[in-house]
Amino acid sequence: MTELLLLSATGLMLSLFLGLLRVLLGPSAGDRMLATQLIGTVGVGMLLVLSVLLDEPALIDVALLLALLAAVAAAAFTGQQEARHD
Amino acid sequence: MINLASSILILAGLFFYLAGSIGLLRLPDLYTRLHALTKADNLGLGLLAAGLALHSQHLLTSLKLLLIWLAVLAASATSAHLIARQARRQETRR
Amino acid sequence: MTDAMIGLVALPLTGAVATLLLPRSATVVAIGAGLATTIAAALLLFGVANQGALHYEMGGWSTGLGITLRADGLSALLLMMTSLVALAASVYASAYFSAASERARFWPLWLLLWTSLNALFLSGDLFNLYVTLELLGLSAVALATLGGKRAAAEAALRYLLVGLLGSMLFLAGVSLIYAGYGTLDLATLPRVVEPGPIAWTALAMMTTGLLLKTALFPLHFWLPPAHASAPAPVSAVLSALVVKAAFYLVLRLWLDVFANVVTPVAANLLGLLGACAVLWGSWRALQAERLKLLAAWSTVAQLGYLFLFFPLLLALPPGPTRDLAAGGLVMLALTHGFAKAGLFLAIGVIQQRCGHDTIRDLDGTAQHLPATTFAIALAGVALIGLPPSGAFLGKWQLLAGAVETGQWLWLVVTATGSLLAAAYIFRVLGHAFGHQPYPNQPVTVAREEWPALLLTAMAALVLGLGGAPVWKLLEIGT
Amino acid sequence: MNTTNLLVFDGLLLFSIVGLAWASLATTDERRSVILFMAFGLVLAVAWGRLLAPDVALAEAAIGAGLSGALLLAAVRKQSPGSSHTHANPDRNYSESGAKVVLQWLVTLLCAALAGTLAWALLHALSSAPHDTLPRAISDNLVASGVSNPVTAVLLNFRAYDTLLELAVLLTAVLGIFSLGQTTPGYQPAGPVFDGLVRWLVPVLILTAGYLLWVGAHAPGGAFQAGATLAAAGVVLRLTGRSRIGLPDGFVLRIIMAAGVGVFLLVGLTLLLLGRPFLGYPPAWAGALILLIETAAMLSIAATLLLAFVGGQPQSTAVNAAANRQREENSRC
Repeated sequence: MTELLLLSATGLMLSLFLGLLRVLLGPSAGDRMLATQLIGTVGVGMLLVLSVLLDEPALIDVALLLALLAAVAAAAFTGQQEARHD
Repeated sequence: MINLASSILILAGLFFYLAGSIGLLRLPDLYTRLHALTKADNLGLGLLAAGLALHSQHLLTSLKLLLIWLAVLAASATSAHLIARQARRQETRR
Repeated sequence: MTDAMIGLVALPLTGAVATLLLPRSATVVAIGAGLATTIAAALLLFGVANQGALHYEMGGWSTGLGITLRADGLSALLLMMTSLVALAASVYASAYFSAASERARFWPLWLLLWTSLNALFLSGDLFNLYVTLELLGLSAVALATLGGKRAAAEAALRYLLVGLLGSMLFLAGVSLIYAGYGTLDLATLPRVVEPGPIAWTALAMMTTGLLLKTALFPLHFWLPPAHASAPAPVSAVLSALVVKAAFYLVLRLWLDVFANVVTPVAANLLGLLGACAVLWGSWRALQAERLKLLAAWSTVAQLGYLFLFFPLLLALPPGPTRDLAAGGLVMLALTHGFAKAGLFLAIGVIQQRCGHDTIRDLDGTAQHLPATTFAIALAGVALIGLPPSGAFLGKWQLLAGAVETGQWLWLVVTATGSLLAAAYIFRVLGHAFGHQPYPNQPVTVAREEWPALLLTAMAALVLGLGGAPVWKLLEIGT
Repeated sequence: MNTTNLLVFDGLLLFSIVGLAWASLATTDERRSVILFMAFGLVLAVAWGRLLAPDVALAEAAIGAGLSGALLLAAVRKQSPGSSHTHANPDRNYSESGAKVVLQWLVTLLCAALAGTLAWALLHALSSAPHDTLPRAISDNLVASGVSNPVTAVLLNFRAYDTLLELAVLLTAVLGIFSLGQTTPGYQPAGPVFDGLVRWLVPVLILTAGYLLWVGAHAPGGAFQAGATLAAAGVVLRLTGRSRIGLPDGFVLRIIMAAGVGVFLLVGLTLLLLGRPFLGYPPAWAGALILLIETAAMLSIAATLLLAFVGGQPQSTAVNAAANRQREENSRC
């Protein structure tokens, strides 16, 4: 099981890097925001895996907070766009 | 038995994560990328969380994992909609 | 007596919360809290004089685990000065701010500033000191912006950034100390600190941060605009107390905590910077066109004198001569605190009554506001260092120490600085006296003029004539 | 488990942190920079989790990934209203004079020298004998502190005085923000989809804040994390055009602002009157008193962060209603 979780953690890291590449490439703000959304989800996944790997249940709380606040960040981004175009 | 099931779920989750990220990078425009992202959010995290919940076998932990998944699901659906609508508006404006 | 230590922090803090919740009666509440705080400071001074150094373990947790408050002769004296200056400035402020909205904004921040000063002088813990520095810096900046003008906002922004940079440097030093020695307690550290990379780097970073906050040449650039554009009672406290608080920490670190780490070369560097501050500050004060700017540049110069003592104190062997010099340093700091606060309040009166503070156009001020002009003259006596001011005693010890250790340079600097101070003070007084008849009453606007008069009299007369107990109190170390 | 197995993961995590930090600073486009910074916050939260510091990870998640992203986006919006193309002027960045470049290099060199000195001293500090007296003292006294989370024990009991003064710092910050004047009217009212998000997100955030506050006694969490989460709920409300952002008016708002310091002082002084040391809780009561103080602190912290987000004193309700009416009329056209 440990090996599997290690593999998932590293795999998620790969996913993170692909997302980062998209953030850097863009080209539009929407693309970047999508990629940030992915990075948030990847971060949540990583924290969940780490919480089992390192035997630290509190990391699940961190993941929960991250998940909720990723929504706030997306809301801030799109809210800003809304305000701009209406 | 449970271990096997949870391993399979975690691996499947990882697969969708990677598929989603590759899609986000390789697909040609915003709308198709949007489609790829939802694979990672919905399926990737969902399967991963399900696998970990099986592994932990605590009710409270499983509930938290479910909540996390639901939060990400709803947030990604909403923001995907908003991002798409915004992109669409910019197109029609041009 | 230890309850007085709690009172010194809790009373102004309670006052701050109360003035925030009761904006209509804020002035009464604030003056009441200020009076109570001053009584606590007096109680603490008597307590230290009678019982020796005091300490209080917060929350009942032993030193090391919890935070310990400490008061020795030096901190008790500075706390007393803080309370007297702040109380006088509070009385003045109650007349200075007329609009209700201004008062509602001013009093909570004012009492928070007072809290931070008291907490700083009482703190016996390095991290706690960092927190008090943050509170001090932030409340001082917020008060400085109350002037409401664009120049004030710009100066305050620079003040904020300088303050943050200083705090960050201080915090970096503190973390280094904790990583190296595993304790933050000021009384434990002198026993464990030893010369080496950790102590050198930590002391250098903390000192640089504090020198920024105390505005020692060449880090003084932010002070004149910030102090000159703040409201008068705020300027008084900024110049008299806030920069002193950072200076007090330099003194504590160099003479107590890191006593076996500092080297004569480093102390000479501080002395040289102090000498530059004395000459440059006095020169700019002489050229200032506005009274407030003159007072602010004079602060830069007066802080320079305090740093001249460092090479002397390091060169003198422990004994009565060194104690006399240390007492002279504290006497000079106290005198400057009272004199500069009084000077800023007096300038505030002139600014409000005459509508400006341009030195060239002061003609006849002596006839309109005799008491205020007298206060400026008294402040001048203290700033120049004429007898019987406390500054005279302080400078006397500075000169005696310079002769004793053969460091003649400081003698020349002190003499030049005093001459320049005499020049800028007499320039103001020369403009202030005109040819109009004097009014029947010397004090024309009581609530505005008395605070300045009392503060400057304290500096020019009381400290000089009755200052002997200061040296006795300073023998009470931690 | 053996942490050396995570070596590859750690290396990649480190690389992504440094890369993101560099990218977000090197970017000239403000909006891209902000998005990169948000990603940086996300990765940093994971890193704190990896370092087994969930308290810090919670704070980083709340502040770094959530609030500061929203704050920075709002700042960028204020700076370039109406258009994202105004600052996309490539010439501006290349027309810098030589002196400025030299100055930049000097500053860089100075920073590098400073960092080098710090690293050198830190190396010495870490290689000197380990000091475990304080950690041992904390674990020895944990039973008497009323909570079982050592971080909360230090913050709210052993070094409660520090926290009291920190709350005073926050109060000062709010008062300073108030002197900046009143806030500008908020955002446009949101569409139905956005409103749907808000309808579930805000209650869940409030519940989470309560959970973090409660859990802080025995696990990572506490007033700061809870306050930041609560503030995030307010930010969401602000984004939907409610410019009161869930904050009350006048007197009640002032009570909330002062609650952290006020309750802390009240507890401390009451104990002093009862013959105990200032802030010296009786062990039997410590848990309850800490929860009381933390609840008040959470409200103050949330209010402070929110007021910092809107950047001024919220407009009074009357003005606000008028503005809303005006806005509705505008949107009808």
